[in-house]
Amino acid sequence: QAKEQFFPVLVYRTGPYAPNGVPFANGYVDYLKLVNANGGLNGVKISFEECETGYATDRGVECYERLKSKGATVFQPLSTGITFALTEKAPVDKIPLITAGYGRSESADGGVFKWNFPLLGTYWINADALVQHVGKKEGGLDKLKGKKIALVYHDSPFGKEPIPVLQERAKMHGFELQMLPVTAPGVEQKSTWLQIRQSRPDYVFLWGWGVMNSTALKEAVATGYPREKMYGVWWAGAEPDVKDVGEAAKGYNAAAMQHGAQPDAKVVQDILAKLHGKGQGTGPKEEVGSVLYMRGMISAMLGVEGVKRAQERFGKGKVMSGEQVRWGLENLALDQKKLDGLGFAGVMRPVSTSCQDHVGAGWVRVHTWDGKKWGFTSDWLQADDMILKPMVKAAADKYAAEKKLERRKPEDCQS
Amino acid sequence: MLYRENGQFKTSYASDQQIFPIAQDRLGILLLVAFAAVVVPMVASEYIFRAILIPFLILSLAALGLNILVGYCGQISLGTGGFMAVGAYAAYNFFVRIEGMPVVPALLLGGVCATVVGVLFGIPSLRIKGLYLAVATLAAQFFIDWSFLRIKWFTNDSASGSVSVSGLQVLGLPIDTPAAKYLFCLAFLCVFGLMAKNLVRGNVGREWMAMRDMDVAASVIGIRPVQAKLSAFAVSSFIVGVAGGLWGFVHLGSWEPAAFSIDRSFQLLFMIIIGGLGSIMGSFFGAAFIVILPILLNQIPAWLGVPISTATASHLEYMIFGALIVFFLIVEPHGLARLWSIAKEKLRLWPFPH
Amino acid sequence: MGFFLETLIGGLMTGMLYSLIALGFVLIFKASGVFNFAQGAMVLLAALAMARFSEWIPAGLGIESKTLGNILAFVAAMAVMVGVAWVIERWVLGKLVNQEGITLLMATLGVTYFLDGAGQTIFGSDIYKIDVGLPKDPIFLLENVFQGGILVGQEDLYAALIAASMVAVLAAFFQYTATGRALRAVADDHQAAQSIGIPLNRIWVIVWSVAGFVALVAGIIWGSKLGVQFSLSLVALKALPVVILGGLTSVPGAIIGGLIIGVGEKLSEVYIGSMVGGGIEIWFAYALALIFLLVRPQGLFGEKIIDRV
Amino acid sequence: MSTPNILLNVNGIEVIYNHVILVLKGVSLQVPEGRVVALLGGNGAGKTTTLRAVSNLLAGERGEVTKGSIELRGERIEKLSTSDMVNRGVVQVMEGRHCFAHLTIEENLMTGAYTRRDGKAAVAETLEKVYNYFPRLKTRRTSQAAYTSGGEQQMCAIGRALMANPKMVLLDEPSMGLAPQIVEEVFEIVKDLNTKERVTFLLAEQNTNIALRYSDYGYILENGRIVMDGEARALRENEDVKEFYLGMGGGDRKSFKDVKSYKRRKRWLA
Amino acid sequence: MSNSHDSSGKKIGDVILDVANISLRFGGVKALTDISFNVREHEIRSIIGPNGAGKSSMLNCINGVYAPQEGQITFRGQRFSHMNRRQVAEMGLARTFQNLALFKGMSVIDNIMTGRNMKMKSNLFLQALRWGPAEREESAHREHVEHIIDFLEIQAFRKTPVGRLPYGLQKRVDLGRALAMEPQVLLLDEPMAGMNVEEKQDMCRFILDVNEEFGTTIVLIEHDMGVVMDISDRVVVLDYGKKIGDGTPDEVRSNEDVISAYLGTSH
Ligand SMILES: Nc1ncnc2c1ncn2[C@@H]1O[C@H](COP(=O)(O)OP(=O)(O)OP(=O)(O)O)[C@@H](O)[C@H]1O
Ligand SMILES: Nc1ncnc2c1ncn2[C@@H]1O[C@H](COP(=O)(O)OP(=O)(O)OP(=O)(O)O)[C@@H](O)[C@H]1O
Ligand SMILES: CC(C)C[C@H](N)C(=O)O
Ligand SMILES: [Mg+2]
Ligand SMILES: [Mg+2]
Repeated sequence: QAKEQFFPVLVYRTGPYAPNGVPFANGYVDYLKLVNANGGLNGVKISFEECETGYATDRGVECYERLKSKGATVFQPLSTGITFALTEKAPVDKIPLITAGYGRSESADGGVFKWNFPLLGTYWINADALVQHVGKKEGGLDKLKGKKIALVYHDSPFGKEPIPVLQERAKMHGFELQMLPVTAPGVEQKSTWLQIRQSRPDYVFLWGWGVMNSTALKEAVATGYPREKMYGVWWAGAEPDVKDVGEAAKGYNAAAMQHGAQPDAKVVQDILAKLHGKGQGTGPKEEVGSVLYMRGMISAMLGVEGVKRAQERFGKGKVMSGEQVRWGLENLALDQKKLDGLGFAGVMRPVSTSCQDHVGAGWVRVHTWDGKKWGFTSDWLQADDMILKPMVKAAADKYAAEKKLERRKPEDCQS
Repeated sequence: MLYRENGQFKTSYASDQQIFPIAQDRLGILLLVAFAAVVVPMVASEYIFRAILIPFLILSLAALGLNILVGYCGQISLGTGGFMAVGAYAAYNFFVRIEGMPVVPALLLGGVCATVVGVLFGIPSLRIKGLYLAVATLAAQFFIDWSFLRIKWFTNDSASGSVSVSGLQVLGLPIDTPAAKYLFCLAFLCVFGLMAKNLVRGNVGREWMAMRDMDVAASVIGIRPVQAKLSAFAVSSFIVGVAGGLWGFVHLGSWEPAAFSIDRSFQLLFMIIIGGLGSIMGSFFGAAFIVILPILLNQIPAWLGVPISTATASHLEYMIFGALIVFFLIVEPHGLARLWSIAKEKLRLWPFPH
Repeated sequence: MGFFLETLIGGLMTGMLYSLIALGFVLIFKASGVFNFAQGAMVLLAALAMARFSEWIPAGLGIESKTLGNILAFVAAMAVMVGVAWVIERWVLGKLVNQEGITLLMATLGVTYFLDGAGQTIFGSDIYKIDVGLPKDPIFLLENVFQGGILVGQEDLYAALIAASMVAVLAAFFQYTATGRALRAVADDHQAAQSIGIPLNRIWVIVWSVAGFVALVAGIIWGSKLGVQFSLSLVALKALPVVILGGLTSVPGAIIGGLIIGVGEKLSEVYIGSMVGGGIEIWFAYALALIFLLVRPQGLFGEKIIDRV
Repeated sequence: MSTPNILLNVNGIEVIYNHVILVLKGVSLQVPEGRVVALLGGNGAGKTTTLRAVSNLLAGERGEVTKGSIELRGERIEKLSTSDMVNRGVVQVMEGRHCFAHLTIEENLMTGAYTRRDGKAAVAETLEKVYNYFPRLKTRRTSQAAYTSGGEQQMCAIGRALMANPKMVLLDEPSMGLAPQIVEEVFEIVKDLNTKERVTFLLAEQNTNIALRYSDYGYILENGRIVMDGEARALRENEDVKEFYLGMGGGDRKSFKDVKSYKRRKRWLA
Repeated sequence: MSNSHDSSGKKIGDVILDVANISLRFGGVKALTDISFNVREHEIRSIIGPNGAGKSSMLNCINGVYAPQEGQITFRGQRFSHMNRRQVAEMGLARTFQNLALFKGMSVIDNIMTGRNMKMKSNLFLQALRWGPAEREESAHREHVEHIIDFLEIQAFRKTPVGRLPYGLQKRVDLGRALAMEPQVLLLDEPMAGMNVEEKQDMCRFILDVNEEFGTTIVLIEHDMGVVMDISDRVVVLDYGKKIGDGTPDEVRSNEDVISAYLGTSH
């Protein structure tokens, strides 16, 4: 029996969120295949199995239990709701969770959340970067005074995540925050947009996922709200969100979790050549390199690199356990050279995690839909740690108190 | 041994009034409970516990509660998810806000809160009937969902609206292993199952059924509609509320209102219809069908080693699941419980047909 | 004031769109006593069929004209819906004659799962586009009276007109034709209807086909508004309060109910919702229906619930 | 076997409900064209079940014919649907009225003409005929059927069947709940249709007395089996029939007041 | 207790139920117009009349299913302008229904047991636990119900769901349920419809037994004139919602109005 490192793949290829879930899943799986095609993890083959969650928490938990018993060593729940549920279970089972760009924002604090890894960014980072960006547009954060920002959000833990940061920023800069929840899945937004038409906010932040995003854009068209003033979370900035709105969505912006749609990236070309070229690709060829496909790929890469890092310490060519992978994730050191080697040049920036910092890098760009494709329209942005750090710490401490957890000791960080 | 009723003469009404008048049935149930309490914990894997047995037990309990309302009293409700949520969040508040509150009383108090809310939303049933009532109860579902999303106090001011509990223990014994959780739920289910069975075969149960079958006639023989209907709402929501508490505390550990969404309400309703309206046993059958079948279907391709994509597999799963629902309804419109009793009836007559 | 009117009109338009879906429920309920849980799935299936055929047919046959492509796609999608009707009669309802309403409802749930699965298997689960040329841009009325005018969605306006005319035709059909009467008879008592020679199987195929047609129209309109993908089937949930408010058995009730719900939920969300944190429209719609039902338990125009000994 | 003038031939049928309840245990009977045949028997004998088997209404009750055959004019009909039967001119009046509750009396009657293809005028004529038979229906024509009295509903059910212009009617307990004169009238109608329009009748009746007066032939069904059959006249004279079905054991009709038997009372007291 | 079968030997008491000037309308339909009659204790009082005359509606007024627009009903000395169902039941009035209003999903035993609901006192918690008193109560009432089942000779069907019983037996169960209430006055709406002579005889025997052994007052609606004339003490005749006759069977039988409206000449 050959040695295999098992990767569980939680996906949603059916249901309301499928249009967004599918490209992500395809990218994720393609990357794993690519790793295998390139010889695996220092000789260890990756085996993987998909499990359909439908973005529903209870099914996600079932998938977790099922795949866990097959030897999973790192989970990516692909839903903030599922992440919340698994956060309780992971420490017991000693399996790390990667929640790249989602999940609980306070889990950035590795001192409390030993098993959570919101790599590359949390919603707080995302929200903070967007505020900075519009601030810049206005000519300085102080110019936000008296302005109004409407937050149209998915009425779920995911949608509520950015609220504390936005409130904090609103207090700091004196802008008004109008909060407009949208009931999941978000197909009915008429009154939301009527309210927007009435209150004429200067910016609309769209914290949506799935069909909610395209619906929001259509309603914006129908009520004549300028798309240029709309900024989406990084889950609201992909092709399925704008595809069937087409031309009308032109000018709409969204945060990019570092990457955008980058069909020219080397890793994408590799996949096209080594997998799709041989008919072993997942999903349609045309979608390879699209935003969510890229995100899936990157997420998979983070998991893979976590395992590889662990192997560096615990033995190359061995199958890693959950605890070992956890260490790998906590000690990620993906410098630019490594990234370039993996084919991610121009896609992302270095990531390095530590015991305290489970994010690794909080870089954000903004990209804009030009009617046909997404293109970057901003410089690199970075969340303001002065603001976020204390918030993260406070929230993590609150969690620790509730759960009667101790902060990790320095020696714990060594293991 | 042979399944025969003959020769078992009842010498008193009390003996005829037993839950399971046939000796073989009594034995069977005893064995089943013994099996569930002793053998299962020894053999089941963690996955079976966590992903199948625990959800099955809890949802059976909720289905049981709902069956009292819908199956016995004839008041279709689509607010079950909401009542479960009330049970869960109320229990949560009792648990975290009152220092040293033990789990079981917290869960029961959660049930009590669900009862209050259930009765409140049951009041329209005095006027509204059938499908109209069913849809109207969605008002409860959505309102409750909304409250837990919006009113921060209920979630102990958690920013995301998601709450979690940990460190459950009963009389000093921690409930942390899957087997412990399983037994904890099993105990609840057995106790409530027994009490529910007692209720439905007693006077209260008959009043409920009378309301369901023909309310005018029921009122003419002196049954008070208000009392009968609201008591059904109360008992049902209590059980449903406790099940909600268990779902949150034991199964999920951490949850958000979406855990008790309208899908859950529908799911529970489907369980009791497929299982058998007006049958305690049916609640279990239905829960098994709806919880376990999709999981099995989902895994069949993997077992067979057929390489089909997840998407195709889950679409197929939907199709097969839908087809099976229709199939079972055609075979027996009154649900699996009835199918079961027909099978028993045949067995009883065997080998002489009819 | 301008804003109030705008919300009002927006509510009315949305209401009409709900009516379109509600109509499907009413139709089947009235004609067979079945509360068709699968209505949402039918809308999705019809929309998926329409969206995909309008890609496939022009591509396959090399048709340039968009109109022709759409027409052919419509015909093909309708054929699919008739097929569905036939299958449902043959394999589901035909075998459940004379069963209780709740059993039939459950059976339609099975159908829902089946259609959801089948539809996505055949037509895919991505997001697709239907473009039948409904104009998307808003128009502004009374610009001289109110600052900024009153915004009305053109697309909504067309949709409302289509919905209204379909309702008018169907209402007349039920009340005034012999077939309409026979359908109502079937809803009352399957067995008695059979006993006087009403062929349930044929009737059901027809009714479900008509419901399929309604679903197709609803699917096209909603689909061109929202894009075609799974969530379209959830719109059915918004039609439920409409159906019960209007009365399960009343075709015109579907319209009136739709208008009341549409207006009620939009006004409440905008005026009350903003005070309590928003997101109230869904439960408000149901609560509104509930309040109406307390006064009239059979809905505004539903047939009185018969309660006799 | 079927001779040309046997319209309906039921041959040793067995009926099972719900896969387990065996109700008919080999029932055979013949109905000659243009005759009135009565099917008699106590509660639960299986009369209704027999009629349902003929009209193919069993499926809805989850019953099925498991043995034997049924022929209409020599054609096997077990596989047909009820509406096929109606199209062949066989209509059943169901026990327990089964009016369409939400439809008015007139709408109920008009639906009865659903299978008619002979034009509006002809249907209107039949409607008039039915109103003539049952004037009470005419006065209640705009009333929803659910809100009419029991007897009115019974008339409506019979009238509705007649609207189809049937060749053969399966009448299940037509007299139930009707006032005595109306009962008499219903049977007069039967006779009328039978003689004038040569409509064949198979009627299940509890009111043995009147049924035998108006029919040509009778079958007595008990416990799912035919226990006796014969010309109506002969049956009326039969001593057993007199005692058990006509209530005239030993000659005259006994007063209902005097039928109390000591044995039963004693049991009640015990 | 009398053992005479003759009505003259039976103790007929005072008026127990008095119906005065009752009018009932449904929209334009006048179901009852100014009806007055009374019922004496221990008697068998029949109501007859053509279809749609208003007989069932009359019963419905008496036990509170319908609320008449005009008139009063006096029952056991208490006067009501419309009756409250529960209260009426508590005061000892029970009825059967023309169109079978049984609880279809329940067994024969359970149907009859529901008739005892007002007499069962133990509360929900006791019942849930089946604690001593609840268990004892259930058994005691069960015993009573078994007597009724024996009496009506439906032992074999005890556990059968009533929906599966043939029509005639369902009527008996309906009667059984009413009897279980141990009523003082029993209203019977066409209890013998759909029965053959033998079964009618049985039914008559049940009715007479109840009447004689327990002195239960009976109000009977029936279309079988043989039965009505044989067993009733007095008869009311309704036609189109109006009272057209009232008296002993013999008086009614010879009343011209009654003959032309209802009995016809053939009788
Ligand atoms: N749907 C059913 N399911 C189960 N058993 C049934 C069903 N219908 C009838 N039966 C049983 O079949 C037997 C015959 O019933 P059927 O109705 O044919 O009698 P019947 O002669 O018409 O009686 P009645 O004069 O009372 O109408 C009865 O014992 C009855 O319990
Ligand atoms: N709820 C109601 N709504 C409208 N009309 C009614 C209602 N109840 C009874 N009626 C009408 O009142 C009249 C009397 O009905 P009722 O049922 O009392 O007649 P009945 O004397 O019992 O006749 P039968 O012998 O046919 O049972 C009928 O014409 C009936 O249609
Ligand atoms: C892909 C998903 C993780 C994004 C989703 N909106 C969530 O955070 O729940
Ligand atoms: Mg019968
Ligand atoms: Mg009557």
